[in-house]
Amino acid sequence: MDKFGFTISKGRQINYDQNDRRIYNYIIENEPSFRNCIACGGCSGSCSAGNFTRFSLRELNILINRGENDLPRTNLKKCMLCGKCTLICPRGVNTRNVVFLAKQAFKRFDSYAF
Amino acid sequence: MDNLFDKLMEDIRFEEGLNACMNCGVCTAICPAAEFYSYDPRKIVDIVQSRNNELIEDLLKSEQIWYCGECMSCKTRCPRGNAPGLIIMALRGLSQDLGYFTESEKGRQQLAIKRTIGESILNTGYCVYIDGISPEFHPEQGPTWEWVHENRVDLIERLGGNYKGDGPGILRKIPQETLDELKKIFEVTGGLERYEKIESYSKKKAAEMNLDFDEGIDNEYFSHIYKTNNGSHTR
Amino acid sequence: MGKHVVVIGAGVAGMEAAGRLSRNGLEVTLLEKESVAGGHINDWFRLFPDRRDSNEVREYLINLSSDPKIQLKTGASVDKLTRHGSSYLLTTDAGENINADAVVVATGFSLFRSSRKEEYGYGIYENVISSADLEKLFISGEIVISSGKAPQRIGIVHCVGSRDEKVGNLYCSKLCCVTAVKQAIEIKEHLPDSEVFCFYMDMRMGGALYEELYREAQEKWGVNFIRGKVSEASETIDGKIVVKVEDTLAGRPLKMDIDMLVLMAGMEMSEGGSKLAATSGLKTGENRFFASADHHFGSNISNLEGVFFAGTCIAPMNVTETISHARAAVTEVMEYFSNNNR
Amino acid sequence: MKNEGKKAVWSEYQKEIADDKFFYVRSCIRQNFFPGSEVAFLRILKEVLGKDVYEHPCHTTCSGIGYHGDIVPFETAMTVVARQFALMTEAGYENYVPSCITSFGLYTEILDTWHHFPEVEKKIRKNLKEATGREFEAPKNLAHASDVIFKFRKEIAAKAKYKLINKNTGEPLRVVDHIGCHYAKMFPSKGVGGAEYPYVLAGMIEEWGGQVIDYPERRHCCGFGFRQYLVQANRGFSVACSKEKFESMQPFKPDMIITNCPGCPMFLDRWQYVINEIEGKQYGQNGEGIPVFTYEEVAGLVLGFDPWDLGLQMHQTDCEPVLDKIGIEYSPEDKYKLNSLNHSQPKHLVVNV
Repeated sequence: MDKFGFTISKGRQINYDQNDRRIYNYIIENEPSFRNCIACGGCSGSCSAGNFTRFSLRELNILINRGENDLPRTNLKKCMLCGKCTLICPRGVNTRNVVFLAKQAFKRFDSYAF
Repeated sequence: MDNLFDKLMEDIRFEEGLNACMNCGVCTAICPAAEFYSYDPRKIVDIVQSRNNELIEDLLKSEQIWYCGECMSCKTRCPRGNAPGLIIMALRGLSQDLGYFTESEKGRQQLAIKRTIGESILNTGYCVYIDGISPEFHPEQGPTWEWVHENRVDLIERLGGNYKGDGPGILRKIPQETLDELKKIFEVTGGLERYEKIESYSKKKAAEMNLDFDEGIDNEYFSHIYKTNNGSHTR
Repeated sequence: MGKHVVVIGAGVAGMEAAGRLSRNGLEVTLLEKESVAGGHINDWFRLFPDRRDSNEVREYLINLSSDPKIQLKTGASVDKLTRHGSSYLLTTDAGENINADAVVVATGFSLFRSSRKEEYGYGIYENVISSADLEKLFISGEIVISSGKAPQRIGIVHCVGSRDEKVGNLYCSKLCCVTAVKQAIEIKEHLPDSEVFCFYMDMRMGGALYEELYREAQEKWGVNFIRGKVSEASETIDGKIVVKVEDTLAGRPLKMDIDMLVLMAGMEMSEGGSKLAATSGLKTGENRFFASADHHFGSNISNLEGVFFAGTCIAPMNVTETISHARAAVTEVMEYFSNNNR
Repeated sequence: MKNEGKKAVWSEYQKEIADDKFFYVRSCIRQNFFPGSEVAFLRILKEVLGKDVYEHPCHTTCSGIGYHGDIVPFETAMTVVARQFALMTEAGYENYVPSCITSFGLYTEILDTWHHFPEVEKKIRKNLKEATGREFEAPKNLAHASDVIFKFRKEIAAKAKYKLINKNTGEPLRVVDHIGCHYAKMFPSKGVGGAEYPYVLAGMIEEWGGQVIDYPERRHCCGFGFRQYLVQANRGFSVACSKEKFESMQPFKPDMIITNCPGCPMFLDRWQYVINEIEGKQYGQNGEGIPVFTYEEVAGLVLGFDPWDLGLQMHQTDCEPVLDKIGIEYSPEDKYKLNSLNHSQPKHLVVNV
């Protein structure tokens, strides 16, 4: 840094080949309906927590699927488990259980568990 | 308040560069800037096509519009014939016209480009001229460049150049009459006006930021904008 | 009646039309540029949405069009179509002249030539293939890449040559999304341990049982769907394909190594159709397909009296729609003759 | 990789390139960083091929770096370019050959704009007349200098002293080609071979005996990005782009890189040094780095020009490994020789002695 006045930027692409997909795999093993998400946004549109915070279950589903676990790890806490999303999901995803399982999975696989 | 979308439409590159976007992301997928900056050209096009004045104003004041490297890889691929790179150029132009560029760290850098490249064009007739590419400002050029720079008179002669000489040839002196013509072109076409706007808005911003502001590159404000990177651009 | 109809093209539409015309007592000449009848269906292994054997449909069509009143001429394409009084004279590329009281144009579609999307490297990178190539692999019963091994990770690119100004096709080809899902499932049937990724812009599953198939692909087969148009493919030193796409739902660019990339080639006006349009005066529309007289109630009717359209020569259609459209063309022909006889 | 597929693509992008009577326009960056290349271009065209090339002493920058640094408005850039066209017209030439890719891209963009918006061209004509009193004709033929060398690649091969072949193994050298983004990405039909598989450099490599290396990040930008390099705070992005390319090409063991853009060879050359300084990583074989050349430097070497006449001593990444592989004769002690009075050497070499 001192010599040149800058450091070499790191890429921010989703590197699917290197990402950790254990969280995702744990969820689909125990809640197969998680696979049926079509990212319609019905869940996040109706989300009580999403009204006040940057919480989106749709986004969380996608990120966990891709093994991009950093945001979901912290964001999961914002869910109040009210279950509105479960009522709305057109693909019958048991979203409440997905959140439970995701929390479990982070505890199980993650050294930075909450 | 002005309708910013209409103002953008006055730029021919914007008119050329924006057709209906379907958010396919082909531009972002190939964009070198999206790979290293928190930047998504798809979203920029989407904001612009929303014609939402507030969102466009935010954009003009944002860091985002300054991440693009104008490589135009996006233009090659867009299935709707859009050119996000050209849209960015229009946004940057308007941001400078309205003085919004000083609201962002990356935008403020326009003064550095004006002071280096911009003044070089009018003073030498070259975008860059070897005398100004100093090893102090360009340590990344490496030790060989130090030698080149130090020995430029002899080296350019040895290679068959015409350093500061008359007539044609490499690094020749551009005649004063030619420089006068360039300056006149800048005057007639709004180039000088752009330069002056960059200067005056920057001066205002420097005062706001409590930084010394002077001509040339040896002052607090220049040094600040040239070197500052708050590290929040690549998240 | 003794009327004679020439049907140009012996694919699904042409065979269906010929069969129905002969059942109505008409003499039919069925022209086919290839050496056998059947059209694209000959190259397809199974059909969506129920993955039935394509041979079943082909056999139905062959039975239907095997009638003494139908004369099938293969290896014959039409060079010229000119009106003579109330009938038409067709000249084939072999120089044969055929008279027709009415003509059914069933020239079908061509699959988009995938090499035209240069950035995907079809014809350059070994393991980039088209949807049609994959069907051949299904027929052969073995899905392998250039190394002779089975692919572990397969990518499927939607909208290749469709919805794309760069190749001059603004329209949606309509069948590629469901084909992608069908093929993804078939890959998983062959290679249960493989991972399959569909890269799509929109999932256009607007047909009977299509959406259900999409859901099955997710639920039962674990096919992954990533929303983003693939920007480019390239080849690594060990023959893998690197795909660059934006995961638009995550809002970030995504890069992935893939063993085999399958391009969902769209549908275009066939070459034979374009040639016929140029020599006959039949009108074409913006998308280069033949232009019907009316989008809603005249889709079989052309700008030339006595010349009718059947099937995908006017727009992308699936087999079900093609068969219906061909039957509708026959209705138009019958009505044309009965009006003219009055 | 199937070469026939590429040939099919190349055949779709045939570009008309003038044969003689060129109006040559210099590049700002190349005059500073690769003066030997422009000297070599003129030497090859005039002395080796016997062509008429004219350089007007009063031509200037096209203002392209300012334009893409967004400090120069489009209208200004168009009028500066119109002045260059006027010089060509006044000198009686019609075939415009810029040495710079940014310029080439800008000219292409301007001509395309004028084609679609004739009222803009009218306005620029008025601007130019008002500012300088000059009038112009648009070029009849616009070709980048690398297009011209591409056109004469066979003539150059016929007069070649060396081939891009490893003299010890007899194998062709493995050459990475890097095309400047603005060569064809904006207007694929204006580049030899199009945007996806440009043939302009690949054609030279093939003709001169080398083997073209295609690697995953071949089409990626070098990272110049105008403001991204021009301002120190942004250079981390610039170097990261080149790093991505090096990482991607490294498994293919390239012997050299050849480029047709002014900035790219400088960045691909310097960033190897910077990456090594910051991360201790040296690319290339045996820790030697991957030598980077302009197309004129390669043409000159093939024709037997002295490496130090070509200016290869200005490279940060040493070019000698390639010279040795080909078997090019050169005098190591003359590398930094300037004249009888100046015996200086780059500092890092002096320290090592």
